[in-house]
Parts: sequence; structure tokens; C-alpha cells
Amino acid sequence: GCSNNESGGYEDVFYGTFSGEYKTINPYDLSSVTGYTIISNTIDGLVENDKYGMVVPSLAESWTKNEDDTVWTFKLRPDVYWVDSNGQKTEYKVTADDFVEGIRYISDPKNAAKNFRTISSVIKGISDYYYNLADIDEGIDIGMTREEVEKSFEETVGVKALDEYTLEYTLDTSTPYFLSYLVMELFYPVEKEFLNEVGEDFATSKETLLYNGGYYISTWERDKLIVLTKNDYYWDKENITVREINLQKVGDEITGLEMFQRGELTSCSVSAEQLKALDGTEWEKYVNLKEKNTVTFWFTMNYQSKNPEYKTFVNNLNFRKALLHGIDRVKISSLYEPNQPEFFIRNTITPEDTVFDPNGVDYTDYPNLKPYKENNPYDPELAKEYMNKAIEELCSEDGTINGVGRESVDMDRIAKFEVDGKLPVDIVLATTTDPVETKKALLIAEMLKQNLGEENVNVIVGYAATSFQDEVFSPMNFDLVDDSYSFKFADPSANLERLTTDGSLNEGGYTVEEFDKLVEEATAKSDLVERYTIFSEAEKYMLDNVIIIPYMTGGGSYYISKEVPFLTPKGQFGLTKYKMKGSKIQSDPVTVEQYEKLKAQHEEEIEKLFQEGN
Amino acid sequence: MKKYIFKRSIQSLITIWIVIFVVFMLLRLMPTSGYFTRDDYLTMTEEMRQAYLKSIGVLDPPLTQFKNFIVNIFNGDLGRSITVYPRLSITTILKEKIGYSAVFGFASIVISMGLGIPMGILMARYKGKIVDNLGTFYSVIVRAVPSLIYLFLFQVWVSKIFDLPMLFYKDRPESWILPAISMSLSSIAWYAIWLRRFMVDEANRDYIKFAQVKGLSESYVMRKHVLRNAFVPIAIGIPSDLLLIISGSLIIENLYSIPGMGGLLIDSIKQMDNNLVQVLVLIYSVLSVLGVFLGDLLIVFIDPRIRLTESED
Amino acid sequence: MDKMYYNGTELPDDLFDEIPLDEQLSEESGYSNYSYWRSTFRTFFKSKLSIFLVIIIVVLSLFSFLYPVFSNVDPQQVTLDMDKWNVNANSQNWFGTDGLGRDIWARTWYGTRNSLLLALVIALIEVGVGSIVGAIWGYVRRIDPLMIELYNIITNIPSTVYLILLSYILEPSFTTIVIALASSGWIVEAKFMRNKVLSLRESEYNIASQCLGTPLKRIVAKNIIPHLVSLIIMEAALTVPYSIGSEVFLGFVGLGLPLDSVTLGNMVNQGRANFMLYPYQMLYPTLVLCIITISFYIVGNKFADASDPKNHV
Amino acid sequence: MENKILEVKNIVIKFNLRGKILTAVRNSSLDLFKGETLAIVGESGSGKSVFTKSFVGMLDKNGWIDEGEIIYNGKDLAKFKTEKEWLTIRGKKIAMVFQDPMTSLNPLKTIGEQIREVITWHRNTPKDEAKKEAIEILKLVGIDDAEKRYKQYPHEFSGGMRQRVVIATAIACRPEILICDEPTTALDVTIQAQILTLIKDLQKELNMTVIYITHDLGVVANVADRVAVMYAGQIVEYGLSNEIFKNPKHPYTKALLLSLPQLGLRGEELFYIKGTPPNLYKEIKGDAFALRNPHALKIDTMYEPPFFKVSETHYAKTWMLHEKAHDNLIIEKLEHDGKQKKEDNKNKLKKEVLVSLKNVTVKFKLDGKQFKAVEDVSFDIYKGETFSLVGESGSGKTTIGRAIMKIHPISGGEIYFKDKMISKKLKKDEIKRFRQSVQMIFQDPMASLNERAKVDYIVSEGLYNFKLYEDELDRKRKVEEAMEEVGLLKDFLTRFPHEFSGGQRQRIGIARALVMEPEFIIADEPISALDVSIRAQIINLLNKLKEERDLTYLFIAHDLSVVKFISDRIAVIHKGHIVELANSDELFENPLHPYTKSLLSAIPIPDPDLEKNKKILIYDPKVHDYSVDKPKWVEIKKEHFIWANDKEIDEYLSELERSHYDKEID
Ligand SMILES: Nc1ncnc2c1ncn2[C@@H]1O[C@H](COP(=O)(O)OP(=O)(O)OP(=O)(O)O)[C@@H](O)[C@H]1O
Ligand SMILES: Nc1ncnc2c1ncn2[C@@H]1O[C@H](COP(=O)(O)OP(=O)(O)OP(=O)(O)O)[C@@H](O)[C@H]1O
Ligand SMILES: [Mg+2]
Ligand SMILES: [Mg+2]
Repeated sequence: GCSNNESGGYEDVFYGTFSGEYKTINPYDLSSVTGYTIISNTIDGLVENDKYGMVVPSLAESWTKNEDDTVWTFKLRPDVYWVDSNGQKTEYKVTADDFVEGIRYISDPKNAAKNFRTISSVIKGISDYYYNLADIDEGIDIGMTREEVEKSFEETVGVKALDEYTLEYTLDTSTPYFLSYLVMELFYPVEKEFLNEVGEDFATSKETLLYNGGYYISTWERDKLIVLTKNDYYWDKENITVREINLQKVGDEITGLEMFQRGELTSCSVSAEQLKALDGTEWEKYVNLKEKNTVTFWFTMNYQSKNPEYKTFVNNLNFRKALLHGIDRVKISSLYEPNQPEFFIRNTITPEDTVFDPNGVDYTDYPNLKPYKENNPYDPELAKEYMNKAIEELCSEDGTINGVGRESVDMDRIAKFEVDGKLPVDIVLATTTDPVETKKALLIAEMLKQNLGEENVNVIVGYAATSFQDEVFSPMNFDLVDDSYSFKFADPSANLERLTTDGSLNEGGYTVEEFDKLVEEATAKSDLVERYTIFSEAEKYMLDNVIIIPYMTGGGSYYISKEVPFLTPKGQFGLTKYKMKGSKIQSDPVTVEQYEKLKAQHEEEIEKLFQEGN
Repeated sequence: MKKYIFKRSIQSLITIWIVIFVVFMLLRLMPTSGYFTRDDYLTMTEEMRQAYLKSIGVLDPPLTQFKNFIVNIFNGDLGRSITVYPRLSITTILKEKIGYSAVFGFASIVISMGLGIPMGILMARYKGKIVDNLGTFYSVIVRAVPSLIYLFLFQVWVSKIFDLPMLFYKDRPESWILPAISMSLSSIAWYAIWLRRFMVDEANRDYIKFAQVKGLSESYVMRKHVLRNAFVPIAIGIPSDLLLIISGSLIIENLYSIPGMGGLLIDSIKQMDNNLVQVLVLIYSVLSVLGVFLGDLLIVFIDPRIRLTESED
Repeated sequence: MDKMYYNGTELPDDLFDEIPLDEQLSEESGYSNYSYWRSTFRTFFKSKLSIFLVIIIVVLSLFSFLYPVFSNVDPQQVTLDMDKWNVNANSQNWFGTDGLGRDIWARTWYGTRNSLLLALVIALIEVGVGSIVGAIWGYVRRIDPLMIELYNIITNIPSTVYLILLSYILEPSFTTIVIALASSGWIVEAKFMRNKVLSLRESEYNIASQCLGTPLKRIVAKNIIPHLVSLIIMEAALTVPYSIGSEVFLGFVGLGLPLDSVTLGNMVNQGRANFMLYPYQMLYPTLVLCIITISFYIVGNKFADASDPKNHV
Repeated sequence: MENKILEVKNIVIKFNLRGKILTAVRNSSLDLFKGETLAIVGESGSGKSVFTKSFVGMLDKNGWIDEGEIIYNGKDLAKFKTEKEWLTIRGKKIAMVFQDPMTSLNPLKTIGEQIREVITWHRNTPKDEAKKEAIEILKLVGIDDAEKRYKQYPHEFSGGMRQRVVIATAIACRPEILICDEPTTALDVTIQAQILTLIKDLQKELNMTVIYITHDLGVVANVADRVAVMYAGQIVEYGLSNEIFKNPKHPYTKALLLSLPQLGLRGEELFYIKGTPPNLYKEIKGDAFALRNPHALKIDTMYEPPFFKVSETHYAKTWMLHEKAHDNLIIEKLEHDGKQKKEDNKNKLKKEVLVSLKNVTVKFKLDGKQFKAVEDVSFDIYKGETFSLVGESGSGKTTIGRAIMKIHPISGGEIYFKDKMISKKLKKDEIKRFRQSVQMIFQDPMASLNERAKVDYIVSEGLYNFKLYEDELDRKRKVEEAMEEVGLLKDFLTRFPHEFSGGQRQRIGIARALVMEPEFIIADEPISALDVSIRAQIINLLNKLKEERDLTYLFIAHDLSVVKFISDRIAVIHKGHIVELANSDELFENPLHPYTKSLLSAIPIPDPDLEKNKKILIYDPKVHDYSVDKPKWVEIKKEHFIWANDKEIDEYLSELERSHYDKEID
């Protein structure tokens, strides 16, 4: 269908779906792809990525930074107006104040901005400001009233409107990658006067939000239909090629493919099972694979488990190595991507192709990490070997685990069982009731049993029926859990800092002093090569000691779409990648062939850009 | 009569109060951590969490909360949703959703009465004949097979056969057909079966035999005596049916993506959106109690026997 | 008239001798061979369909309970060999395999057993508790207002509210589901029984027992419960499809048994997710499920008809 | 008689019941003559209703006419198949009235409409005209204020009035034949008498032919020109009314007449028919009545008897009329006995008070409102007597009985048993003693036995409750003794109640009371639900037990004819008040209260000559003016109490004097 498209036969409405969880359009309270899609297309931040992933100006026309990357000054595009849900220009202009107001909004705990923690150590003073307010709300006397604290915002928090169109951020530490934060919704502007006007109703309906992006929300029927319509006053409206984005709610994801086939959708995802079913049908040629992304899947082990058998074992390196080698990540990956599962395994904590040093070297290609990146550790024999070693170290001849006796283990909602202090080791694998998760858990359980020996391990699958946090993480009711984390900004610290002994991602309760030290050391460095080298050392430490087990990337799912690929902004983090800017929708689905061609072309262009840049 | 209405309303009011109170107190048993989504929970410190809980008022003593709730209700303020539609006023949520459920509910009542009642009459009239057996077969299927199963298969297959959209689109009239029909599938059977049962019961009464002995023809007796009397017990349920149309159908709204009330209660309970749960329970119990009450009143008007026992006193 | 002959036979004199009255025979003549239970069963088994369905129920139950004993296929056995995933029915896997290569045939039978067990336990509790409470409720006038209120309240609180609360208070398990499902069902049964008991209560034989000083305990046990037996059987049979349906529904809204417990409800819901691709994964278990629910439903209704003395014709 | 209007020939009606064929009507024939009133008499289950229902094609779905013809107007109705054919007959030509007035009217339609619709339907009369006609008919059947009543609903009518409406509906199209199937059984005696009069009047006025069905021979004497007696699905005797009453030929007819309590004498055994009626599942060989006939002939068990002609109009189906048969002697024997014992009933009452009610009031709550079912009732029952309580349905008889039994709590007054107040909370052992000494027998033998328990348990229930036996053997012995005493076989103990006939069940009920060895028995209408042929059995049994065990009875009834026969003293109750109380003889000789008088006047007399000239007094409570002058309970004469105000007392006193004077003259 390419030829006919080239003559300009593009459709100008994008039909998509969204499922249940999408509830609010508060830009600072996003938790789903739908939310990202809506906000990224309706509100612009200072910068965005282009289709090659380059940071390009958006509402900021230009910017400068000081020597040690701690003060950043942005010159805003003038005369950009906010529009309302009728697409009408309002009296409000997008000014530097609006960006300040955005920061003020998210720094107030009352507004419960999601992901606040991610930036709490970036902007100067923001953390103290936030926690002071939180303390006051909780009734703790900090010697100031709420009003006083709120007033102090301008002095204490590192964001300032120097004039109508000049904005300045002052940062805590040297942050050369600060631009990668700016594509996050937390740095988006909000019109101050409007916010005061609507008060608590802010963003509870399309009328109580203003838009400065390529689209405005013209229809927002909760749980039914969301329509984004092209904003005629958009500063970059030439690049808005699709007139309307139409998102229909589906209760059941099941119907997506069916609807696509009936011509009701522009694009839909294809599960591994659907893929198999499409084999040999006319649809086969349209199924394309999504690029992998920066989300990393890893196993968290509970070092303080209530299960004494497991606790004994997990604190033994050999056992952890047995786990490392015993998990067949390709098989797990093939649950999502049956055709080339290998492509989606990831054995490093930090995603590849995401963080580059000034020399253009991928952080994951640093010598400390390269061997991990390149080798699939799965090796059942090795696993068995390590397992036996661990047993040798931890058990007496007759299979009694040293220091463990008969005991009952109470992981309240997840599992409740008796251990006998003998082999096999009981391992509680916690999962949710989501069908795919359940399937994965069952698969992993089977793997462990087979690869470590059924006589050595016994996997108990525990289900968290309502809230994973309540039932699994908070009470630490698990031995082994499989989880995923997105990489939020362009620095290894994005994940590594959260993995320190006191970090928010340390759900397994481990203590890694050496790692902590290395991370601290690295964060202090502003020379990127030096910084990355120390980070890679820290990461290596985690991997060497198998503290957590990364195994897979996010993405890697199949889809069918009529949207021409590689035209819209590309970005590893933030909201940019959800933008529809520049998108083209052809009347037939994109074929594999077309995709490959465009992909090659795209890569070529990037290559060229790089060469020019350097 | 007045006294009866008065007494019944008092009784209904008490029931509503108790239900709300019980549910309210039950909800206090739930752990507070349920007020956060996983994401929130992770990104918040303990202090943030407490501050948040405090700000939504769940840390007050239960009785205070109950008082506040009731006072607010009487002030016409249903409060705001907490987790399901963060910060959105519940009135808005209901305003948006009730319409859909009501439209489909009403359509389904019309369809089910329109088809169910004639079906019941035919079944009673030709008791033991093919019509009856077919009707019985249909109602057995609809009542014995879990509704999820046949509704799902109905959606998939019928939409395919008649080339109808699988989902509901507000602006595509043909997409209203399937959900409206699916919603009536079981109530058609309900009306048919009960009407048949009542008619057969009636037909065995002495006064029906007597009416026949009077020389009235069977069809006349059926129409003027049997059907009329058999409709009385059916009528009791009609106010309830009409009132509760707004509650929507969870399964159907889910299958067809209708943004109605159906799944709201389950969602709000699962996400422990106390405010929303309370308001919904309040609404449902008021409606169901009111429905029963109106049903009883209706009967007073259509069944002369009841009127008398009241006015005699 | 010539009375010497009767139909051509001569009537000898001695025929006109008096014969003595046989007390026994004269009393015996009033003896009726009517037996409630015999007639009930005769009426019930008169229908070929009933016999057929009872046989189906028996065979399916037996098979599902014996299958695990005689089969060595583990319904939970996941295979790592991806070629064995999502395989359609074949000679080895009679119902095919699911997305992890588990044998659907084995799972179906384990599921049938578990679902039947679940349904039977629920039926037993609901109907058991319901009849005892209903018998007392109907008999003891004083508690009636209280119970009516309780009934209104329990039936007014949406059952999802209990379900979720119970899964918080108790551990999520078979027991929880049973308790949750039975928690509102029992009072519905009790109300049903109460209505029956009310009509029994005023019967003369109960007054007679009171005159003889029979204590309530024995009146309930001897005078009331036995009259409810047929109702109990019927209600129990009808609760089975209802419970199985509830389990499917709970699975649908995500409140069902853990996903790795093999029940028909879980299988249907899991199969539904893949229905567009592998319809057999849903259809086979659904078929078995429907056979069971429909059989129980029809049998329950047929039994209800059969146990009604009016139908002992 | 001149022209036959309906000719029924050798009708056989069968039912398919529980897989078996039941023959409800066996080869019965009947001629109906224009303008006559034919009564069909027979006990329950003898096939009266089925037989007559077949004339209008109203047999239940499982029944059919197996053989025979029903000729009406030259057409054979037995051959009718379709509804359409029947519509030409039903209502227009042959109308039928059912037994129960409470259920024959549609509760949701006005009375008027239910009559009007018939007229409109059959004659296409326009609505308002039909309405006028309906009102006329309502007036015709004696409904006052017909215009207003036209718009009312059935529940606003009393039972008697409803039955009139039902009759009005039936005659709305002036049918030629009116079949009344026990139109009065659910009604009180006085109302019953009124309905009978109404039917008679209507018949004359409209020149209808009437078939009147009843189980009560006494009633028949009043209405019938001719009588047909049915037994076990057959007409066994028919003839002119006088012939049947004065000269019955079939042993069953004879026995029925003899067992009427009207004919019995107090203190003496009533004649009764042994055993129970046959059931129709079994094939009946010979004479169906033979098994119960003490004078049965050998041939009765072998061949079915043909009809023997007694007179031109009188035929009977019994071998007894065969010339070879001996004349049987029952009648003579009984009359003989009767005369002998006539004066032999001097009562030796010891006047020891056993039960005493003082100003007892019982209230019920109905839909939240209280109403007094029994008000300010006082009387004593002496040891060894039979004290009867008579009154119409709903007058509070049962309530008084149950109040004494402590089933209903009383809301005022006191009840004493053996000088002990029992109308308060009793201690455990007091309860035990009380429950043992006071027992009750119930009205409905079908409802008063627990269907799901064996007779053994039923009879032993009281023993179990208070552990009144030493060991299992002792209990068995006691139970068997009780069974024997009521004339039932030991074998019956292992059976369930439904395997017995009504009379047998009533005897089980009596046995249940007897094992407790009571002193005082409350018998709440113990015979009113029983078949005529069984009643006498039970009455005799009760009398026998009283003699043997020195029992005291409170006997409740709505019908004075039975009461007269067995009671020592009688109390008449009306709407919760006892209006009159006196010795049995005294009450019958000198009834004072108008209600008592009306009850007495309504007693059916099994003699057509007397009955036809009988005048029924209708009681109208409006005759009392109690607005100022309040009534009270006074002893107007020795042992004769009455509920009256001062003015009435004066009247009654003078009335008493007059009758005394009359007697003197006599
Ligand atoms: N629909 C039926 N099915 C089976 N048997 C029936 C049916 N109707 C009547 N019978 C039987 O036919 C016999 C005669 O019944 P029928 O009603 O004529 O008696 P009856 O003389 O009118 O008695 P009653 O005085 O009680 O009204 C009874 O044994 C009865 O059980
Ligand atoms: N349990 C009860 N609750 C309410 N009202 C009752 C109750 N029992 C009897 N009554 C009413 O009390 C009145 C007297 O009833 P009762 O049964 O004593 O009459 P009865 O003279 O025995 O009548 P019958 O001849 O019909 O047996 C009736 O109006 C009856 O409706
Ligand atoms: Mg009859
Ligand atoms: Mg009574």
C-alpha cells in the first residue's frame, strides 16, 4: 500500500483504545500510557525529542547553563497562548511564571504529584520545602506555619522567572543530563491564574485544564471516549499532521485485535498468542515488533525472608548464582515475543542505548558491564553446580539445613506453610492475579524446579489478590519476586541511586555498603566518563554478587498499525515518545517489509546526523 | 392508608440508615494502605502517606467521619472520589454515568417486557406445547448458564454474524443494539417464566373454573381474568426494576465498554475509595428500599383486597 | 323383573345368606397407598429427561471425583517446551493444552471436581443454615421483626462489599469464597423457608404438638424440617448452578480463587482471554460447566414440581 | 313425570391418577325432568361432583368420559370435544355453582362486572343495559342496595352474600338447568338455610331445573323433589324425596338416615356404619357397600346388584330387594332400642367445677390492629359433663378452646383448672401436669396429624415430651392400648397418616389424646370435617370414652343437631360473646336469645313433610339496642344464663313464663 500513500492518501484520524485504569488528566498524576499520550500531545514542556531522539527546543527557544551544570537558564518562545477545551485561545500566555507554578504545584504534598521523588534531589531546596509542608500537614511543629513555608518558595526553591520569558533553574548538584528531566511531566507548566480559579477541580474535566500542545482535549467522556483535536494556535502546527486522536475505551483487551481486523482501530498490540494464531493468515505480514525500551525487568530477592530455609540460602552467594544461571530468560521473554526472544534479554541494571558519554560510548559498553551485557547467564548445569555448592556449604549430609528447624512460616496473604529445615528449600514466588503475570510465575517456578533440581527447591507461588504493595512488599511477604522499573532520566543514577541500601528500590532488604559508597562517589563527579566508570563499577558489584537479577527489557511486543513508523518523536524517557507530532496514517497496515525499509532508512539518517554532530 | 404509607416509610428509612451505617463501619476495617496505588505508595515516604491520609479525612474517628458524611449528604455534597477518579466530585461522576446505565436499563426493560410478557402468555396458553417448551428451553439456558458465558459468546458471535460493532459507540446507533439486547436476555426469561407460572397458578383457581362454567370462552377468560390477576405479582417488581435501571450491568458495560454505573461499585471497593463506596451503597440501598416500598404501594392500588384491610382499621 | 338369573347365571339360595362383617377388611378399605415420597419420586422419574440428567450428574460427579485417583496427569504441570503450548485437541491432550502446555482435559476434570465441591459446600451451608434459621424464624414470632430487618439489611448491602471485606479479614481461599458467597445466600434461603414455615406453623398438627407440650426443638425437628426436606433438596440443587455461576463471575471481576487453583470458573475466565485465538480453551470447560449447571437447574426444578403434591397426578 | 330435559345413560368416568386408572363414576344413569329439583346425596368422594361436572364438560384434564351418553336437546354432550361446542351449553343452558363461595369469585374484579360480563358475553347486550340487568339479578338473589354493591369487590361481601352473588352469576343467563354442587357446605347453618330457600324461590320463579348436590341427607329434605343417593361412584338408590326418607331400601341409605344425630338420643349409642368407604383405585366387585354392611349377603361379594323397582319412581340397587333375600331388621331394631332407652338418661352430675373461665378476653393483632376475638366470656365446666360451645364460624369457639389450652395467651380475665389459675406463667411441673390432664381433639383430621411422622410417634409424642413411660416396652403397651381403645389395629402404628381415611385419622387423633390419660378433653368440631357415615362412629367413641374414663368434654360445634345429642349443657356464642348458656334440654325447650332461636330453627329435619313447612328465623343483631342499656351476663333462670340488657331480660322473663304456662296447659 505504499505507493498509494505517497500520493497523499493519508487518514487524518487516529483510532486507538485505552483500558480501564485511565482515570484523570491531571498532568502531574499520570500513571498510564493513555495519560502520557493525552498530556504529551496537549501540553508542551521546555524541550522535546525529535524523531531521531535528539533534544530540540519546544517552548524554550534556547538555553544556557553555567560552568558546573547547576544553573540552567531558558529563553521561552514568545506569544504562545493557552487554549481551552473548545480550541479557543484564552487570555493566558505561556510564561516563565507558568513553569514556576508547575514546580510549586508538585512541591506541595497536598497535590500528591506522582513521581515527585524522582526529582526531589534535583532542584535546589525543593525537597526541604516539600517535607516541611508534609510535616506541617501531619501536625509536626517545625516552627513555621504553612503560609510561611509557602511564602518562602521563591527564596528557597531553585526555580525563578527572571522575566516574562526567561526561566532559571538552580540545581542541587552538577546535573549535566538535566535536559532529560525536562521531558517529564513534572516540569510542565501550568497557568497560575487559571489554577487559582479552578482550585480543587483542576484537571478533573477537560474544562478545568488548559492546553498549549499540538492538541486540546475536545471530548473527555470518562471510561468511554477521549478525543484530542488539533490545536490551531499551536506554535508548531505545521507538524501536526493527524487532525484528531480518538481513544475508545475497551473493557477487555481481548477485543483489540478483533476490532483492528474489523477496521475499527488504527493500531493494536498483538500478544504472543495472537501472533501465533495470525501465523499463516493474511495478517501475518503486518505484524511488527515494537522496539525495546528502557524498562528493566529484574528479580528481587528477600534477604530478610520470614522463611528461614530461604533466608539461609539467599544469603549464600552460590545459591544466588544458582538462581542467576537457573532462570531461562529467553523462555520468559518468549512469553511476550516468541520469535526472537533473545533480543529482549537484558542482564544489566541500566538499559543499553540510553546513556552515552561525550565520546558517544554507550554506558553499558564500559568494560565493567560489557561481559554482562553480552552473555546470557542461563546455564542449567552451572546452576545445578552452584546449587550443589550452596547445599554443601549450608546443609549437613542428610539434607538438613544448618540452623533451621521445623517452623511455620506466615506470610499472611501470600503463603502460609511449614518448613521442616530439610531440603528441598521452599521458595515463595510472589505474583499478582493478572493472567500474564501468573503465567510467568508458573513458568519460572517450573524452571527453578527443573534447573535446580526438584529435590533441592520447592517453589510456592503466592498471589497478591488486591494490592501488591500491601500484601507483598510492605510486609516483605516473598522470597523471590519479579518486577520492572522504568529508567527515568539519562544517567545511570536513575536506577542505581534507588538501589542503595536505603534506596527506594531496595525491597529485598539487603545491605551493600560498598555499592553505596561507589554510588555516592559517582554522583559527586561531573566529568561524565569518570562518573560513568564509577557507576559501572558499582553496577558490576551488584551483578557480581547477584544482589538483584536483571533479565529482560521492556517493550518487545508486537503490534499492527497503520501509522507509518519512525516519524514521531523518539525518546527514552519522559513523555516525548507519546507525541503524535509528524505522524502519518496510511490506509493499509504497515507491512513488515515497509517497516524494515523505513527502519534502515531511519538508522542511516541517524548515522549521518551523528557524523555531522561530531 | 396514610398511616400505612407513613409506617412503611419509617421502616424503610430505618433500613437505609442501618445499611449505610454498617457499610460505613465495615469500610473502616480496611487497611489504610489501600488508599494508594502501588506507584504512589512507592514514591511516597511514610510522612507523605500520612499527610495524604489525613488530608482525605480517613484518620478521624469513625463516628466523626460518619457524621461528616451524613451532614455533607444533607448539604447536597456527595464528596469527591479518592482513588477511582482522583479528586473528582462524585456528583460529576454520577451525572456522567447514570445516563448511560439508565438508557440501557430502560431499553432493556422495554425489550424484556415487550418480548417476555407475550412469551409468558403464549407459554401459559399453550402449556406443554412447542411454544412452551421452546420458551422453557430458552429460560433454562439463560438462567442456568452463567451469564458471563452467554453474554460473551453472544457479543462475539452475534456481532460477527450481523456485522455489528463489538463495542458501544455513542454516535453509532447500530452499536446500541447488542448491549441493549444482551441486557434483556435474562429478564425476558424472567418475565416469561414468572408470568407463565402465575398464569398457570391462576388458571387452576376456582374462580377461573367458575368463569369457564359461566360459558365465557377460554381466550376471554385468559385475557380478562387470568392475565390480569397474574400480572399483579409481576407488577410489584416493576418499580424496583425501574429504579434500579441506573445501577447498570457490570458484565455488559464491561464487555461493550459502556461508561455506565455497572462496574463502579466493584472498582471503588477494590480501590477502597471510601467516599464513592458510601455514596453508591447509599444510592443503591435507597433505591432498592424505595423500590420495594413503591411496589407495596402499587399493589395497594391494583389489588382491592389490600385496600380494604387498611381502610377497615 | 326375574331375579332368579343374573346375566344368565342362576342364583342359588345360599348366595343370599348373611355373612359376618369383617372388621379388619372394612377398616382396611380406607387404606390408601399414597406415599408422599414414593409419589414424589415416581413423578420425578416419570420424566425421561430427569432420569437422563440425574445420570449425567452422577456420571460427571463420579468421573470428576475419580479422575484424580486414576489419572497421573498433573493438571498443574507446566511444560517448558513451547511447542506444547496452546495445542488444539489431539489424541494425547483430548481437550488440547493451554498457554503453558497444561492439559485441559485433566484440568477440566480437576476443575469440575473443585467447582462441584465448592458449589456443594456452598449449597450445603446456605440451605442448611437457611433451613434451620428459617424454621426457627418462622416458628418464633418474636424474632420476626428483627429477622426481617436483618434480611433487608443483608440483602441491601451489595455482596461485593462482603466479598472484599472477607478477603481482607480471612485468608483468600476456598473457605473465604464459600463464606462470602454463603454470607448473603443463607438469609435468602431462610426467608424462603420462613415463608413455608409460616404456613406450616398455623397448621393444626403443630397446635396439636403444642398442646402435648412438645418443646420447640422437637417441633422444629419433627414437625417442620421433615416438611421442608423436599424444598431443601430442591433449593440445594438450584444453589449449585448459582454458586458455579458466582464463581465465574467472581473470576471475572477479579475476586475469585487464586488463578492457579483449578476450577471451572477460572478455566472459563482464562479461556475467555484467548477466546478469539484458541476458542477450544474456553469452549470445552464451558461445555462441561454448562452441562452441570443446566442439569442441576433442571433437576432442581423437576424435583420442585415432583415434590408438589398438586402434581402427584 | 312428563318431559325429560336431560338423560344420562350408563356414564363411566375415569381418571388417570399417578399412573393408575381410577374409576370415579361407575355406570351411573340419571333422568332429569323439567322443572324439578333433584338432590344427589353421597359422602365425600362418592363421585357427585365428577358426575355432574361431566354435564358441562368441566372434568379435570386428567379425566374423561369413558362410556355412556349425556343427552340434552337431542345432542350427546359426552361426544363434545371442542371448547366451542361446550360454549353453546355452558352458562346459557346449563349453569353450575361450586362449593366454596370464597374462591368462586375473582378477587380483583367487582361483583357487578363479574355478573355483567356473562350477560354481555352471551347475549351481546350493551354495557349499560347489561349493568341494569345485573343489578336486577343482584336484587333477585336478595342483595340489598344492589346499585352500591355492584361496584364492590368480593372481599367486601360476607360468605353468604358471596354465595348469593355466585348464584346470581350462574342464573344471569336464565339457564334451563342449574347445578349446585354443595353450595352451602362452607356456610353456617342459618345462612345455609337461607341459601336453600333462595334456590327454591329462584327455581320457582325462573322455572329452572335444579340439581342439588350435598353430602348431608338432612339438607335434602328441604329442597328436593327427588333424591338420588350415590355411593362409591354409583347411584345406588333414587326416588321421590318422601320415598327415600320414609322408605329407604338400600342398606346404605338406611344406615345414613339412621346415623343422623337428629334421630339419636342423648346418653345412647348412635347407629353407625362400620369401616370406611372403599377407595376407587381397586376394582370393586359386587356391592361396594357390602364390606361395611353387617347384614351383607354372600352374593353381595360376587355380583353387582341390578336396580330393583320399589315403586314407579323409586328404585334401589341392592340384592336385599331380591325376593330370596331376608328382610333386614335394622330399622325396627333401632326404633325398638330407642324407645326403650328414652327416659334412661338421668344425669348424675356432681357439680364439681373442673374448668372455670372468668371474664376471659382474647385479642389478636391483625395488620397492626387489635381486635377482640373473644370478649368477657365466663362459664364453668363441671366434672364429668359434656359442655358444648355452639356458634357460627369465626365466633371465637376455637379461640376459647385454645385459650384454655394455653396456645393463645389471654389478654383479660382468668382461667382455672381444678381451682388452679392456669392463665399465667406456670412452673415446669405444673405445665407437665396441666398438659397431661387437658387434651385437645382437632377439627380437621387431615391437618392435625403430622404427615411426615409415623402413627407410632404421633401417638407417643406426649409420652416422649414428659417421659411418661418406664421403658420402651411400657410405652409400646400404652400406645397399643390407646389404639385398641379407639378401634384401630396395632399394625397401623408403623404407617403414615396419609394412609388412613378421615375417620381413622380422627381416631388416631383421639388416641394421641388418650395416652396422656387426661381428665378433660377439648374437642374442637371433631366431626364437622368427616363423612356422614363416619360421624356417628366418632360421636359414639367419644361418648364411650367419657363413660369409661370419667372424662369431661368441652365440645365445640357450629351445628346444634349434633350438640343436642351429646351435650349436658350448651353455650351459644356469637361474635366473641356467649349469648346464652343452659342445660341441653332447657335450651332446646326454652331458647330465649334470638340468635339461639335462629340456630334452632335452622336445624335440618330429615323429613320432607316437616322440612318443607319449616320456618327459618333469621337473626339480625340490629334487634338489640345496646347503645344506652348495656347488656350483661345474667342467670335468668336456674342454670340458664343469658347475655342481655335490662329491657331484654324483662322480655325474656315474660317469654319464659308464657312457655311455662303453655306447658302447663299441655
Ligand atoms: N382430577 C382428578 N384426578 C383424579 N381423581 C379425581 C379427580 N377429581 C376427582 N377425582 C376422584 O374422583 C372421586 C370422586 O370425586 P368427587 O369430587 O366427584 O367426589 P364428591 O362426591 O363430589 O365428594 P365431595 O363431597 O368431597 O365433593 C374421588 O375419589 C376423587 O378422588
Ligand atoms: N392466630 C390468629 N390471629 C389473628 N386472628 C385470629 C387468629 N386465630 C383466630 N383469629 C380470628 O379470631 C376470630 C375467632 O376465630 P375462631 O377460630 O376462634 O373462630 P371459630 O368460632 O372457631 O370459627 P370456626 O367455626 O370457623 O372454626 C376470627 O375472626 C379469626 O379470624
Ligand atoms: Mg364434590
Ligand atoms: Mg374453629
